Amino acid sequence: MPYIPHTEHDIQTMLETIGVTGIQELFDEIPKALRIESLEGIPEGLGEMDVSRLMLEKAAQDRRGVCFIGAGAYEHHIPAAVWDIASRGEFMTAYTPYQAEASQGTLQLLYEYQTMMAHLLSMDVSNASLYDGASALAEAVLMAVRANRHSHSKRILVLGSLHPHYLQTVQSIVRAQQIEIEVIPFSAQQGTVDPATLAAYDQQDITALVIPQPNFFGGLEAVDALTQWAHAHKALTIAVVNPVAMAVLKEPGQWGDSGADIACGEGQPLGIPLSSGGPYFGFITCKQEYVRQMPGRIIGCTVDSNGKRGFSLTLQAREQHIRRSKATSNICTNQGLAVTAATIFMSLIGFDGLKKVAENCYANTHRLESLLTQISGVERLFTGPYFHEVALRLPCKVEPVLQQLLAADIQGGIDISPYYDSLKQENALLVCATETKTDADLVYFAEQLKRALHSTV
Amino acid sequence: MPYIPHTEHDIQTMLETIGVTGIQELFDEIPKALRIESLEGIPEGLGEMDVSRLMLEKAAQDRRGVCFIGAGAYEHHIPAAVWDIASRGEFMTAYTPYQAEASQGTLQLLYEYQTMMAHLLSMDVSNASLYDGASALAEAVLMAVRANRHSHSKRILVLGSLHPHYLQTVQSIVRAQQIEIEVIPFSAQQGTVDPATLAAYDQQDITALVIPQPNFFGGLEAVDALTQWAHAHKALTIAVVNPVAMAVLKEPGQWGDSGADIACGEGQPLGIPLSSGGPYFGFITCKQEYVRQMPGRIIGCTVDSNGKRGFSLTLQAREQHIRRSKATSNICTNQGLAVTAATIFMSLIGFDGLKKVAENCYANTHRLESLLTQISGVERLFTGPYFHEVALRLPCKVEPVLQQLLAADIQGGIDISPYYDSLKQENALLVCATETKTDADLVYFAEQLKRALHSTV
Amino acid sequence: MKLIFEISQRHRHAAVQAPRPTDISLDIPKELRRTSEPQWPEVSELQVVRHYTQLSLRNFSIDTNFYPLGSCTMKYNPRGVHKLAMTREFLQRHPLAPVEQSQGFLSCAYDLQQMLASICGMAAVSLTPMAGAQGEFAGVAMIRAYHQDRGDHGRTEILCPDAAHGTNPASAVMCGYTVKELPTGADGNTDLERLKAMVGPQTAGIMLTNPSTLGVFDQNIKEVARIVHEAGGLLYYDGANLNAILGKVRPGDMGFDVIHLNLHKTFATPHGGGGPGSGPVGVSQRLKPYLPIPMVTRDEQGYRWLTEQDCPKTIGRLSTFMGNAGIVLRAYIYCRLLGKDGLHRVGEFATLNANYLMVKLQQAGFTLAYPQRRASHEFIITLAKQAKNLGVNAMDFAKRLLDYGVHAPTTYFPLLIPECLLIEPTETESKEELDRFIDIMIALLDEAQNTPETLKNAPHSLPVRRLDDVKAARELNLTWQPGE
Amino acid sequence: MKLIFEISQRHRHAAVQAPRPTDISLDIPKELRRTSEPQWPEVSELQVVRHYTQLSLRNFSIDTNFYPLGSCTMKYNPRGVHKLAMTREFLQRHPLAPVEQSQGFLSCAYDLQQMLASICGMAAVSLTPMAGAQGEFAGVAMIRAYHQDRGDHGRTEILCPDAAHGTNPASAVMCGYTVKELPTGADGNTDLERLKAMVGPQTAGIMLTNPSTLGVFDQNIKEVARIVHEAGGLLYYDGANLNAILGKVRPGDMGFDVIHLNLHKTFATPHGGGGPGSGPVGVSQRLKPYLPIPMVTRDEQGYRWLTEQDCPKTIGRLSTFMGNAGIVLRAYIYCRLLGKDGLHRVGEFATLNANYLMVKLQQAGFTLAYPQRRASHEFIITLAKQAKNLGVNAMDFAKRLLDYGVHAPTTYFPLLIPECLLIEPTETESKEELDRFIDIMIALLDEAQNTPETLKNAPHSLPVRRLDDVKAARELNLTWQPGE
Ligand SMILES: Cc1ncc(COP(=O)(O)O)c(C=O)c1O
Ligand SMILES: Cc1ncc(COP(=O)(O)O)c(C=O)c1O
Repeated sequence: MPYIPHTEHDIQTMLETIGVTGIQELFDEIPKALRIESLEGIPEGLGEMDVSRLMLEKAAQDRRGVCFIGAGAYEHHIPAAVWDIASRGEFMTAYTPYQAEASQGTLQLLYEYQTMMAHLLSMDVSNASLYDGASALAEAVLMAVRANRHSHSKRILVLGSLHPHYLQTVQSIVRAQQIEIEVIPFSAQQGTVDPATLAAYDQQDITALVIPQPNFFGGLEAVDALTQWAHAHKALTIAVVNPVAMAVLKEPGQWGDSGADIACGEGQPLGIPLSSGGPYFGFITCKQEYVRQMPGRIIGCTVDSNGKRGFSLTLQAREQHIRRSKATSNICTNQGLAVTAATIFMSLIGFDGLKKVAENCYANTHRLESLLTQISGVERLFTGPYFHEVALRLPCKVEPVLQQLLAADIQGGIDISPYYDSLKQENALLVCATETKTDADLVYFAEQLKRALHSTV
Repeated sequence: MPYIPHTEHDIQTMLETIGVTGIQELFDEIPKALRIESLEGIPEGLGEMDVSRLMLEKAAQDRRGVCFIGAGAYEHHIPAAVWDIASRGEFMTAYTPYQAEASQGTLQLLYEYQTMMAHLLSMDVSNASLYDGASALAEAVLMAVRANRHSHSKRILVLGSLHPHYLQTVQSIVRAQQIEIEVIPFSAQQGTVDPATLAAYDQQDITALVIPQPNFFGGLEAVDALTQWAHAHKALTIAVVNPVAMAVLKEPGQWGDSGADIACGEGQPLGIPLSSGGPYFGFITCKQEYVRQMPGRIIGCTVDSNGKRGFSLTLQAREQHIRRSKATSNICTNQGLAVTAATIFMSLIGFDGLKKVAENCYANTHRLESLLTQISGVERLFTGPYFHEVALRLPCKVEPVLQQLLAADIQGGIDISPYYDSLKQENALLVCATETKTDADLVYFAEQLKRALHSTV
Repeated sequence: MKLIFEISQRHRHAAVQAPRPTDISLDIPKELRRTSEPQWPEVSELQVVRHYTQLSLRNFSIDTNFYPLGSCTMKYNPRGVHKLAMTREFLQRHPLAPVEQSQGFLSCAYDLQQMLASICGMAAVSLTPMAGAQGEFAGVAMIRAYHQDRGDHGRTEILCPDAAHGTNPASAVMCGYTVKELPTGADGNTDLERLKAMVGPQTAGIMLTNPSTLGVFDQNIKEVARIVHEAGGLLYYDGANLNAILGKVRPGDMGFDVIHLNLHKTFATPHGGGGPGSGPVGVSQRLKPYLPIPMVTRDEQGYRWLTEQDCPKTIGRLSTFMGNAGIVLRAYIYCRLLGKDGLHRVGEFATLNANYLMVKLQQAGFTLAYPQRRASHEFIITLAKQAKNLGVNAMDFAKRLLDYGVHAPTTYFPLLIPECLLIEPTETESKEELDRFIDIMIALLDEAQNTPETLKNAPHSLPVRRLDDVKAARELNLTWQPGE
Repeated sequence: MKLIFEISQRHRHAAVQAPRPTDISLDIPKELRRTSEPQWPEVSELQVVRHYTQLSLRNFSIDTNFYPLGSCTMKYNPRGVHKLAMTREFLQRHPLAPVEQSQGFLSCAYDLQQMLASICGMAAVSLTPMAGAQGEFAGVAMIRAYHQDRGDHGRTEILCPDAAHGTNPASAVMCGYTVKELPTGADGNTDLERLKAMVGPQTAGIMLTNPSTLGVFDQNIKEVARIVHEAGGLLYYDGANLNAILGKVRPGDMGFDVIHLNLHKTFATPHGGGGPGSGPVGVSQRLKPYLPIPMVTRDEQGYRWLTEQDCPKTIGRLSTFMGNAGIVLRAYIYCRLLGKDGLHRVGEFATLNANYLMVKLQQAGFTLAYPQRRASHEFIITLAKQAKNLGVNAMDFAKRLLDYGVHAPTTYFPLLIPECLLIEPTETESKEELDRFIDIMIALLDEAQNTPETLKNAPHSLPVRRLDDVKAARELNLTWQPGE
């Protein structure tokens, strides 16, 4: 029997011990009317060989050319050692480290992870992960509402240049708690939010301001001015950042005079494969003073009964398994293995390596932009600096162009016009070229885009 | 520096400790004239990302359709757990278990391997691996020459139905030791050797008789009669067998009245991927009385100073590192990791599973044969039973047909005519269908072969 | 063991892993740029490999240990499932890749939606929640959306049994509800009289798991459903215990309106030291419009996404993309491997193992929480007697088990059973392993009587002795600082 | 720990791994069929995973331990190399697949032939030998073929230094030669006078490694080459120590005619608990016709195989296909990763580490075998003094090191140095690791003086204590028997 080790003899002995005549009898407390005899709608089982073949056939349907899509998930080089070590049975098949003495491996690793994230963002403390970037922001918003004692409005301002899926996720998750999300429009010219726009809220009770950096269009927000505004108005600042960009961009802990209060984001760029959107991991960090409002697991360094250093889950009183309905969050299972991989990734790449990754992403996307905007009718949608993603305006509808690029084995970015009323007429294409792209890739993309536009326009 | 951990500071400290001013000075004992300053002919180093891309591009060139080639290497299902566990750093990056106390993992595993192989072949003892099937046979021949005290001729009879590459390998390896290899022709009708043919050698001093089962054409030799003849003439019997076939075919230990004396072969079918021909592993087993003539490493069960069971390399006095020029073989590094995988494979598949594999191979090849021989002009080359490989006669030259099949993504077997003078005119095709082939694969092959013959003849 | 930071050396690095330096200079305004370096480790590749390999050796895991951890379903998750889910093409697929180049993945997701719906007896499934707790959130949010959609605004309460997992009340609160705790009857079933007294026009719904976290099947379930439904509330099923009843009984048939599943318990995703998981939600017909997006549908052109355009009443999006897609793949592969019969057997053998262990432990002198009842896939023993008489509590037993190489059962949960161990052997463990566990438990009982200090000071043979959790919380040290 | 056979249960199995039963009955004559079942384990997949995972934990390995094992070059072999060599398409390629569908693999093999030839200063390379020893066999067989081809039949002897690795004489004998042992001079160089006395018309060749297994570079090498060549013999280079001189000096330039390489030492294949390896052979122009087949060549149509048709004088085939192709791939990938400069640095840092360790150990009071000489990538200390004065021998030091988590250096090899440890740190270990080793060695010296029993009874902390090798050889137990 697949994965069940019982021999006939085992079964008989066990049934005798229990004192029943058959396995069915073990279910005799379930009302008869409810019991089913077999599962409908499930095909017959297959051997591992047949399933392997099936899955390779399916995988072959997903074969793809060069990917220039970013928009929240980024193709980066992942050193082979990362998943080789993370996939060791001792990491992969361990449970949540509630039994600290039997989980020092995972616990120490998570403590190292917390340290790396806190240092990367210049924040005081990090938790041990949330689900993903968008849901991490939702948790950050809930956390800000709990943490900001000066504000009673539960009003959150969000820059309109935030990833639209993040905004939707935040809305789905905080909706029921009477939290109001106000979206600040971005400048149609710059694709970023002009801090002056915030003047409209000068007189209001604002709980927090959410600042993405870089924003959805790859553009760079005026983080210092925005943070200053928030702090001047007793609002907390929530930073949503790309961790790779942190190698070159000012980190949240340095924003404004006193730094962002909470910084979160998507951990995927740190060694996690694209894999259709997950499992990734959300990270969240904050100032020390807010640590008791932090959601999710936190590892602390302590000592054992011999005074030897060890690690264990701490501040558990924040969590659902202790605090139940009064917990800071309902999160329980998080993204442990992804964080394991990310920790190994960060150790391997080092900050120096991360900086080279960031610089190559920057260089490739800028080179791509310059190649593409040499094509007549193609131009930048916004002005201003950007990191590794750029929004372009095409001379015709985006979808048919993308279809043509597909035929040339290019996933040429995404059509972002549908996301914004203000971009509906704009034929807006968002492209990204990470360090994984060669110059030949960029040139090929430009050639094919030219050709596609030629036949479409 | 790739894989070198030294910082500038480390280097300076170390040089000072040594008392030299630069690394170059450490090479000052090498005559100046011999030193080179740099390596020519090697390209610049690449990062892991660039090399990954390069290798995936190369891999894409080797993409292939369905493989019906056998001829000594067989596509079988390999459970995912096999290489997952075998690739654990503790197995993969360990050295040869000379320090037994620090190598009990590998040593116990090898002892289990020896046991499984000995039991599979019904032989008394197994070593811990040789390089591959062909070289294992060469070692078996050398071993037989040492072991057979009754024979002084160093004359070895080999059935002509042996894999031609095995024959060539044996010849290359034993050539210098005045060993004479005599090839017994196979019957043109049966594709096996008629035991009566051996009568010609009745009066001669023969050291050993080499019997492949199944033979190169997939055919089944009369192992009992052949073994009896050998033993009656004081020759040793060397069996060369496919381990998967052993699930259904009589195992060497049962051949004739007293069994084969040495049994060897290719271990690849036991969980080792095709991977262009290696690393595979050769296995060799023998009767207890010949164990001191065995080449290669052997693990023994013993006790530690507390009387606790443990394992260590034993009979090392046979080996080159102790016995040097008088060793039973020059082999040192063997195929440890492949054997690690094979041991896990055998544990997972079990004998019951191995039997199902063998039966499916048999069934698929027989079904394929019946489909192909329904095509006009295609017929069996030989009569008689066969296991999972069968030789066919085509109505035209084989190579162009194979080329056409390639275009339909079929690797349709190999052209064996060039291997034998007697088959030069025969348009002989050797095909194999293991358990990995579905009925649809077989039907597709038949359709495409029909089509190819149609356009070729 | 040293921290990775403590083996770091300035200017060391794993050189091949970084791309070449670029010659382009960054045209980013100075005030937007980073000026300092974080204290990250600077180590070689060998150091990284060795450090994290060594760390891994300081963990218990299914691959190395028996893990009778109640409520967590720590069973063997086939290596084949993992390997196939890690197929290159799947790993490389961008979440926003065009559907034309995604039919392989989409077909798996679609088929899994169908299979899970039929396993649970539900009308439809959305795979997007990223763990059980997010599934709960989604489920309760749908209950809320349903009531609101009907203009039924007075329902402000969710009922949870006192034995419920902590995520249940926490999720209900995230959805804006007040949680009322429902006491369990002495027999482990829902106390129907109390239930009747508690439901009313304020009741939005009830969150249950059945078999419950007490390890017994609530025999009154149909009655519970009737009472709650009649009060206008909906029933939420916490699918964390689905392993117990897979192929035996379907939550939909019991009367549940919405369910979440823990793919990382029942459907072959290993726990990864804390995650990731996946918590798909299934619903009956009436909740279908509210399912979270995206989902996958199929039409003549093939498989495609369902988004807010297709599902105007959806509770919305819960993650940036579609949740933990890789875990979804694993569940699909697992279902195909086991198939109809294999899945059916899971519940049977999980239950057989639990009942065998329960009977044997009782024979060995342990006190069962519900001696009158069958075990489901798990059961509870209480060490209240030992705690009182010998001063050796459930935690001491748990820690001492670690010395024997067995992971501790779940301790002190559910909260209503004092000094309890919640034991779940799962179907993938052999009788020999269970027998070995029984022998160890007997040895522990003996130690408790004769050498109680051995238990109280346990563990003895692990990398660390018992840890000081109080210090950890009091003198918070959450981030290593240079020079520490 | 139990053997896998001891956890077996009749009729248990890992069911998903076997194909379905067939309905075809085997049409094989009864006398050719198997009638009995072997005693194989019958176990579940979880049992297999757990058993072999647990076994793996009873090994030292590079990933977990420092391994200063002389002559073996136990360095870090990049994970990236392994992963890329394990690419699905490479694993699935049948060795007899048509060249049209093999250009990827063939191009790697071809380029590696070229790169290795240029690294060694040789004219051509064949990749087919499956380990160092088979490379030696191939090399000596080529020497033999060369002499025979010239009708020079009187050459019956091969010279090997007394410090040579055991495979050298064993390989020469397999090629039909008599082996003469050449003594080493007191300075570690070849004794030129003795050499002159030993060469003659009977000399087929000499097998050397330089730097030698004594850890020093033979400064007389050009002179040795002249003497042997003048006597009509050829020079064989045992490339096991190539790591020492990679990019610093080329065997071809020293005057060698033929060389084998150990890809599993210098070129990134981990040792796998004993193998596999790969032992390509390189030759100077005059030996080129004799290279073992198959090799890869390139023409207008692309890459293709060279076989006996192309190479009529070849010594022939040494394996069923082309040797350990997967190891060849690894070496290719490693060369591309390190490139020109990276390979050049290997020898430099291997040498730096060895010399540092040598000086520090000498300062710590250990006796060097060649205190006057530079270390190559390895060096020898002799514990003869300790053995004599304290009764603690090299083996005791070796076993005691294991207790400290360090693999023992090579012991009692080369044979001519009494109570020796041959120490090779490799270039991938950090200074901290070397310093830690030095501290441990100092501690051992202290133990040897003060508590010699600690060493003599070592190891103390491993899964087993010192094993009884005599019993193992006397009461041979090589195969587990049921009921044991
Ligand atoms: C009964 C029960 N409900 C809910 C959950 C929450 O699931 P998750 O951890 O996936 O969020 C768990 C898991 O720990 C559980 O055991
Ligand atoms: C100096 C020397 N020569 C030859 C060999 C033999 O190489 P292999 O083990 O690959 O056969 C070795 C390896 O152990 C060696 O160290």
